[in-house]
Amino acid sequence: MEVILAILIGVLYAAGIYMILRRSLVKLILGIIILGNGANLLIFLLGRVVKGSPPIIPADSDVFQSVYADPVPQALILTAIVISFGLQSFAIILVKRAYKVVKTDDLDEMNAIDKDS
Amino acid sequence: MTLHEFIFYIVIPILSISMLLILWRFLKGPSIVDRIIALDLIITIGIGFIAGYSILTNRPSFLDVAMILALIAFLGTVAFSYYIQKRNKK
Amino acid sequence: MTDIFVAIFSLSGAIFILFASIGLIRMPDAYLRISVTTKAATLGIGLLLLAATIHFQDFSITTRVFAIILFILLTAPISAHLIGRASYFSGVKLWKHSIMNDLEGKYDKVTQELKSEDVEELKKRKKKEKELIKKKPLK
Amino acid sequence: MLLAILLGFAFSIFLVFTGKFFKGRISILAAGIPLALFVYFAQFIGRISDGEVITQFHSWIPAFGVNLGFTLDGLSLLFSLMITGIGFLVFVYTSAYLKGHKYLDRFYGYLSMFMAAMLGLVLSDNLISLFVFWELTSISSFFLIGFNNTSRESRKSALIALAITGIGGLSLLVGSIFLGSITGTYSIAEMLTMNPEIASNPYYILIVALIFGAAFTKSAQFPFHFWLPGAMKAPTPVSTYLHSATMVKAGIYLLMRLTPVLGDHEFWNTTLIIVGAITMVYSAIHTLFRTDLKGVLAYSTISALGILVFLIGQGTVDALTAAAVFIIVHALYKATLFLITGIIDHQTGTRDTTVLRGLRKVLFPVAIAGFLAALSSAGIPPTIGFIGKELTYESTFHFGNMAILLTGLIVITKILLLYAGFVAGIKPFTGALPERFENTKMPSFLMWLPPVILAVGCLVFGIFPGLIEGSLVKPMVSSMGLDGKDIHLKLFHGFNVILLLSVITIALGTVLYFTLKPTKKLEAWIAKFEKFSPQTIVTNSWAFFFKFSNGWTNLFQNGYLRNYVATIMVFTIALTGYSLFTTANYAVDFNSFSPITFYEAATSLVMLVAIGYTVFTRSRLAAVASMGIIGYAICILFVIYSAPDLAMTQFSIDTLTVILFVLVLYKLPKYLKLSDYKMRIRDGVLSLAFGTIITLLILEVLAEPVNKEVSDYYAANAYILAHGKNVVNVILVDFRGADTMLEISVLAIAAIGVFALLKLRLKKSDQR
Amino acid sequence: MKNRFLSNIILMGIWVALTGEFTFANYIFGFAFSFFTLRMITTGSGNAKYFKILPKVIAFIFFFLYELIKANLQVAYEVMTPHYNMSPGIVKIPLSAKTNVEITLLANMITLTPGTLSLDVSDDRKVLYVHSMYITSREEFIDSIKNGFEKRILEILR
Amino acid sequence: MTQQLVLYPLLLQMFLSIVLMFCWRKISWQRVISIVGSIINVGVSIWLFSYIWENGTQIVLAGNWKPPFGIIFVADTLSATLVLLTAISGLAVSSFSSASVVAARLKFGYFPIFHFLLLGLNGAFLTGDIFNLYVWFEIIIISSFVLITLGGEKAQLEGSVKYFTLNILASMIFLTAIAVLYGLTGSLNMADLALKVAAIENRGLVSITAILFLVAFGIKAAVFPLYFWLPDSYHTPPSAVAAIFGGLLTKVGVYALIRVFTLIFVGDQFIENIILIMAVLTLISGGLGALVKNNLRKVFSYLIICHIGYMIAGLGLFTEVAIAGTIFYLIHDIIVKTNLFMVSGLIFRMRGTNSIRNLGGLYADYPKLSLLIAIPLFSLVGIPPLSGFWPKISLIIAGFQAERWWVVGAIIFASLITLIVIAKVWASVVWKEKKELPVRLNFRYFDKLITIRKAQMIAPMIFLSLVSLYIGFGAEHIQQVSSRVAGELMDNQQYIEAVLGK
Amino acid sequence: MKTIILRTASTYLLPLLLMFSIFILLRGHYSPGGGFVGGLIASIAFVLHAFARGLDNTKELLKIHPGFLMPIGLALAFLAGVTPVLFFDLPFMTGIWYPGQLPVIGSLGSALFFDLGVYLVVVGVTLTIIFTITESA
Ligand code: NA
Ligand code: NA
Repeated sequence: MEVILAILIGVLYAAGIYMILRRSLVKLILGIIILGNGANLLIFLLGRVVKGSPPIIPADSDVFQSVYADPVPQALILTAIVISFGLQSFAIILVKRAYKVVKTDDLDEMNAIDKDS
Repeated sequence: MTLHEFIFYIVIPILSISMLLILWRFLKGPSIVDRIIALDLIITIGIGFIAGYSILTNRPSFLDVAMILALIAFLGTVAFSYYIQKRNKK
Repeated sequence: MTDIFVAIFSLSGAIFILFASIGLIRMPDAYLRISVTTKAATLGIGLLLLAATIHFQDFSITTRVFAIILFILLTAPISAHLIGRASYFSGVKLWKHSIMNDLEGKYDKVTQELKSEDVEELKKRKKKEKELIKKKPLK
Repeated sequence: MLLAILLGFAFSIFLVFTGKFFKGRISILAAGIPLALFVYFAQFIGRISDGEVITQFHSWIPAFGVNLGFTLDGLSLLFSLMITGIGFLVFVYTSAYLKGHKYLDRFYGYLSMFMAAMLGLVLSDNLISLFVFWELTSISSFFLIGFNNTSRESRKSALIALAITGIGGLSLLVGSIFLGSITGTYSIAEMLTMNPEIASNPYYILIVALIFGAAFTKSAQFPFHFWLPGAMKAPTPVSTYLHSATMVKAGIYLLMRLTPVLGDHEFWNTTLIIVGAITMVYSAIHTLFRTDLKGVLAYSTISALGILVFLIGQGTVDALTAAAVFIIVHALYKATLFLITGIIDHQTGTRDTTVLRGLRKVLFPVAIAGFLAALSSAGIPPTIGFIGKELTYESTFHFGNMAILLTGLIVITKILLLYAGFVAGIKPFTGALPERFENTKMPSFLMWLPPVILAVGCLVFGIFPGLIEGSLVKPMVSSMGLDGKDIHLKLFHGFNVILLLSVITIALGTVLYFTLKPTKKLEAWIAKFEKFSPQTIVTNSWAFFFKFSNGWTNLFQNGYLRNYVATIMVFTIALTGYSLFTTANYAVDFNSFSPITFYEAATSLVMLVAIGYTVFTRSRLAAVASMGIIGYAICILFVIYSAPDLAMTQFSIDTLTVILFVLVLYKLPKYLKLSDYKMRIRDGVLSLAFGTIITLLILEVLAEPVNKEVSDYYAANAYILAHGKNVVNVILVDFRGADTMLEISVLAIAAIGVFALLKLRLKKSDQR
Repeated sequence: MKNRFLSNIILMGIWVALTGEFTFANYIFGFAFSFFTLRMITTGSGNAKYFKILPKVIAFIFFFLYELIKANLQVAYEVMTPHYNMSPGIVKIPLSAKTNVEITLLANMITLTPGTLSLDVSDDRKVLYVHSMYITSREEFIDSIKNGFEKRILEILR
Repeated sequence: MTQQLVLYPLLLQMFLSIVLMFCWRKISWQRVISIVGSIINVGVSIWLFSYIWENGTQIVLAGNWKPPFGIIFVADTLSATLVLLTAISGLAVSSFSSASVVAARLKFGYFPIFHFLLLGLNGAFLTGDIFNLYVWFEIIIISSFVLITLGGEKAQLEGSVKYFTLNILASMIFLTAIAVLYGLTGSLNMADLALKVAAIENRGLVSITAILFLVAFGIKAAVFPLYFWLPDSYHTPPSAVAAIFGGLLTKVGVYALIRVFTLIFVGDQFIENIILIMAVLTLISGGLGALVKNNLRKVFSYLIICHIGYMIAGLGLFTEVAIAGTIFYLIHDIIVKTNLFMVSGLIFRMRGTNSIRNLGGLYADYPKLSLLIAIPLFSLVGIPPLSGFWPKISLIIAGFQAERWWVVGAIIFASLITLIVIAKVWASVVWKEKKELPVRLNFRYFDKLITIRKAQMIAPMIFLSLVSLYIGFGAEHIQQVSSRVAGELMDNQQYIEAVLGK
Repeated sequence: MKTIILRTASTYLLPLLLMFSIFILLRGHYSPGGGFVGGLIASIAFVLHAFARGLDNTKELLKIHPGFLMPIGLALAFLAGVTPVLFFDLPFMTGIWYPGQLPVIGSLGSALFFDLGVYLVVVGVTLTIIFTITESA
């Protein structure tokens, strides 16, 4: 299964980059989100995955009695997801505001700054 | 056949197939409403899958995820309807 | 023994879900799709969750699961209602073999108000009323 | 000596803050400084001529080996006296020349800063501190040339001068550092004994070339000479002080100073002779075609500098003696000529040699000074110029097997320079006084006295060469590492070939002066050759370079975000790809992976399809919904692989993001088809390449052994020490709580940002 | 006052059940917590008589479950058989239910039973528009709703 | 008292941010709090620096978990120096902001976010944990996003879209690199990583990870060919923001490069060569860009890029002398670039434009301020003995010793271009006659500001100019610091032992 | 949205969801959940309310601007982290634990206050963002 996940992550990265390379601002943001998902899954997979054993110590004991999933990548991803959320929501609003001010979703049109070199 | 095998070989595959069927509807559309229905349903199936998976792995803590899914999926649908209503307001 | 209950409940839950999914594919218009999926899925999920409570037989888990079921019962129809309504707003057509449509012309396009009577009829009636009022002082 | 240098700097800073209070009286104060310094340095003459070398050492930045080490020997004494002596006269002259000028205080500020820098330069024993002062002279020169800062030409000339001398300065820096690196010291005194080692070092040529770069640019040698005529845009006191008497000689000074360290090597000598020769002849010819007095003087200055380089290149005792004398000669007469040019300009309002005539009638003392300076410049006895010229001919005539050729060149140069000297010093004063100049008034004595003093110097030192022989020339030659015992300066050497050459020079020069009159036509004629001149070549290459810069900058910085991303991706893919394919061992162990179950496959398929749909759909809303499915699939994966906390968070955030999108989207137009087929292919290839690299990288990493030390520690202590059973949560609020603290800060900042982005509207006047 | 107290107790119960810890402290905490929650959200006023209607509620639940399963099977049949047997349409149902809670509950129950879907309530709350899969005649359909769900709901709520 | 000293700058900034958030609309309070807080911060940072100088590297274990298990904060000489410089620049910009940032922006959280940015910078310098570094980076990024968009003008938005995207891209690559590193070693503590990475047998993987870090930090540091976001965005926000960006933001990328490539990924010849090539092209590209631009702030933006090249070159040469040069340059550049962007802000307030073509006459109108402006300008050029000069000695020596002539050539080229560019700027902005521009209605010209605001603008420039003069004339002290830092960096065992004991 | 059904339901969903959110917050140390998800659920409750009954109603209900929750939450989390520094001379973020067990919550310690801070910040952030967007939509 790890191979499939690896391919899936590769696809997420590729899709993210491809969308960032488009001219639409909305696609750009979607691309960033997809790329972020890819990065999160990457951390997850490289921390090695385990099925059906969440890192929660059983109610009746003080330590794990059996195998458990690595909690560190999970904590890292949690942090990363939340941070991405902050950035994404900001980005989405940026799209809105940019559209209102610059009147376009086309990134190629957002070059006025270069005219006054 | 043990319960584990039963869930693994019968219940979860049925759910997985359902998931793929819904995905088909999502892709086909044709209208945005159909996609929203599909999205709503696929999440609902997720709740079912998690219930099945928690039986499969004997880990009740997954049920908490199901709870969150139930709570939040609803909001998504509300938002989409809100959007469609606003969009069609002239 | 419990395993058998679990199996039955989970299997029937899964099957209801499958029905819903097939319904989603097969039904010819959006309203029918909503109609079919809401219930089948709700029932299916309910059964699967019940299977879990039977399996774990733990009070706190049971209450939690019942809370989920309750919540789904509460929200699923509202979702359906919202999507159905939204479909109508976005102009999704009824299946061609539908036999009646009482909703036709009841939504005000501008205010999105929903009248209990036909908007056109209402206008006509109001016109009539106005005419009546106009006529009154003459008498 | 440190104090002497600091005095100048202190005064210039002092002027910045208090200049306003002094107004007119500032000149007296300002001129007092060089005078005091002149007296201070003059008192060392006795000790230096006794062969003493006075050193001073102040630690500055030992970490770099940079110290303020000062050496006062023959060479630096001569330069110090020139700097302070001529400085004094220029300061005095300025007080009248720029009387009442709005920015007189600043002018004095720059001037004294320059003087201090120049003193530091000639006194420094440490190469780096020498460089420091060297750059300060360039910078103060920049400020002085651009003093008339509202004139476009002035600004341009200042920039060109700075650019050229800046190149030289950096060249000096690198040369010094290299020299320091191979000798282990920056002290010139310590390097004196290392000449053979340096000469045999593989980097010798490089170092010498770098030092030459510095000297040639500063001393306006061909082909870097052209900044100097341009620098004549500066007020005349500046031209006098910087561009004839002192700063341009810094390059000469450097060459003289380093002669014992780097000299006596074929490369050194040949290069200097060739460059000096070309410079002196080339610019001497140019003097013929100038009608602006300052232009004539500028080119003759370059020519004189060429002569000096030429002499240093010869490197013999005779040649260096000649150089030493010629420095004095040139300083005296050239300063005089510049100052009188300034007077003429100041009083008549023109410097055009074609109209200036008969001014002796109105500016008699000036005419005397001009006449004496012209004689000295022409090398006519009994001025010191004659001694200088004789020595020059003497050394050149006896220099090796190329002597005849070189002598020919120097004679031609001297003939032309005679012409130049006459044009500048005699022509304006002879003949009938045109009507327009009849009302010309004598300037204040503060203005005419300085050139007269200098001109008298030309005469006095010529008649009594003994005055400078023992006190200045001999110590100077010995400080260049040669034995100066046999030097005897005198006017008459007896009848010999050298005297014959002198006679020829004077005769031909005089003939030239009387036959060739400077005209605009001639000036226009030489201008035709401008397009082959170094200046034009440099200007054109600069234009080309500028165009190239523009192209290069716009090539990368083209304003298109997607091109930026593409460039970054290409870079990343190239490097990682190269590394991956050259070093990876492709040891993927498929047996260690878990088998694929039905639900994993289904979830993966859902995700894959959703990704594809998100990428390719034309509907915005569908793309957002489809992204929701990707998030959902990830959530299910998190459940499958034992991460309930993650699944919860992923799903709730995913939903929230979708909601935000939905709220924002309904105001946006539909997607347009924006990129063409080719672009899509390019981007597709790029992204697939990157995706492939990531996949391969993952497989490589998964084949490596696992280390779970950290997570095992967390697992073991989560409940016992941190009182929690959900290890992920314990990590979040305890083991790695600092991360979480920051994570919520990120959220808060983002929220403020969103709030401001949507609510803040600037007034028109607050915008850029 | 009474209503609030009741809601409070109910919420407390839910809390204790949720946490699964039947300790005194947990009851106190649950009470206190729901007290604050209620205080926070109380803007309008509800009107419910909880204890009288309990038996009716239970009966209603069983009725509902019966309807749910019956109709689900009907839909399943519809979905799984190759031909469509339906005659769908949107029907306007005049409402006897007056309050928001009544209308909402009714609408939701209608939606939850297979084959029917409450689309919307008119702004004057006089009619409910329902989409149904199997309509034979308008009157019959309206009747089935009014005598089925609406009647029972109103019995409970009034 | 000193046990937690390492954290004090962080706690103080966090505290300030929170307090400032509480004073949401009270902008005069915010001004006072920010300035006073920044002064205290300078004090604390000096305390920290002198403590580290006396006692060597200090660590604090957040949560009291022994390394490598918890997050650790490490203050070695480099970190302490950078924290001090951040405090100095921060104080200057805080004062400058109070005067120059319009009230509308201040009412929408300018100051809290400004202090969050400083917090992020300090955190990035002090953390000893690679993932924590990522989080600090995110604090920096999001704060800078908000600051760069605050006001939401057209140019600002266009610039910020690019700034945003490329910085996010960098973060993603950074995260990817961390993932790989964690997958390989199971650790996040940088000292521990140094040990574990050294023990990895598959060097190819290590090399790829290093490249990912290089790209991620390279984007942040604005190195060729990864710098594109910078010239398109730095000229758009208020000058005070540009000042802190110009002074510190790219430097944090440089810091990260230095840290990672002296501690974790050491001795990879391939990477060192890549870094050198990038440095050279950065020097050239930045210089060429500065040469052709006509907007003052764009010129400065390109000069930022250009001068990053010096620091990266030092890192690529990777000798003690070279690293000392890098550190010295870093110290100089932070102060001078901050000052320069404040200068551009001052000029904007004087004339209402930053276009070089339209500027002029400063010399006539503001003779003394012109001289003040001259200090950062010519320090930047490195006219000796001003601050920019000294580090070049180390870099050139290092280049000579390594016989990398092209690196020396690029360093010289960049110096020359800087000289020409600054002289050009001087000639056209300060010298050239004033051009009559249409008067901007309601624009708060410098002359019209009340005295206290004028003072708040000028005082930080004087302050930073004095600091940069000190760096130049007191180069001995700075070089001592730089050499010590270089010594510490070249021997990563020191760091590892300070963190992990042994 | 003008729908009686949603509006009515939201009245009941709000307290229910709020309770859920607290539940999830408090048990985070032992089961999946915690301040972050808890905060999200709480904000979803209010967002839902806002969708159903209009933003003004929800704002009235909240009484303070949701943005104000951010500094409060940050301050709480910061205090939880800084208390050991100020009062115990222990490093930042060191867990301070009340000896013994409490009902529902389990062990009471600074981590809980920290999580509560997270909760408040998340509520503040989410609501600020969504409310602002809705207002300017
Ligand atoms: Na139904
Ligand atoms: Na949690």
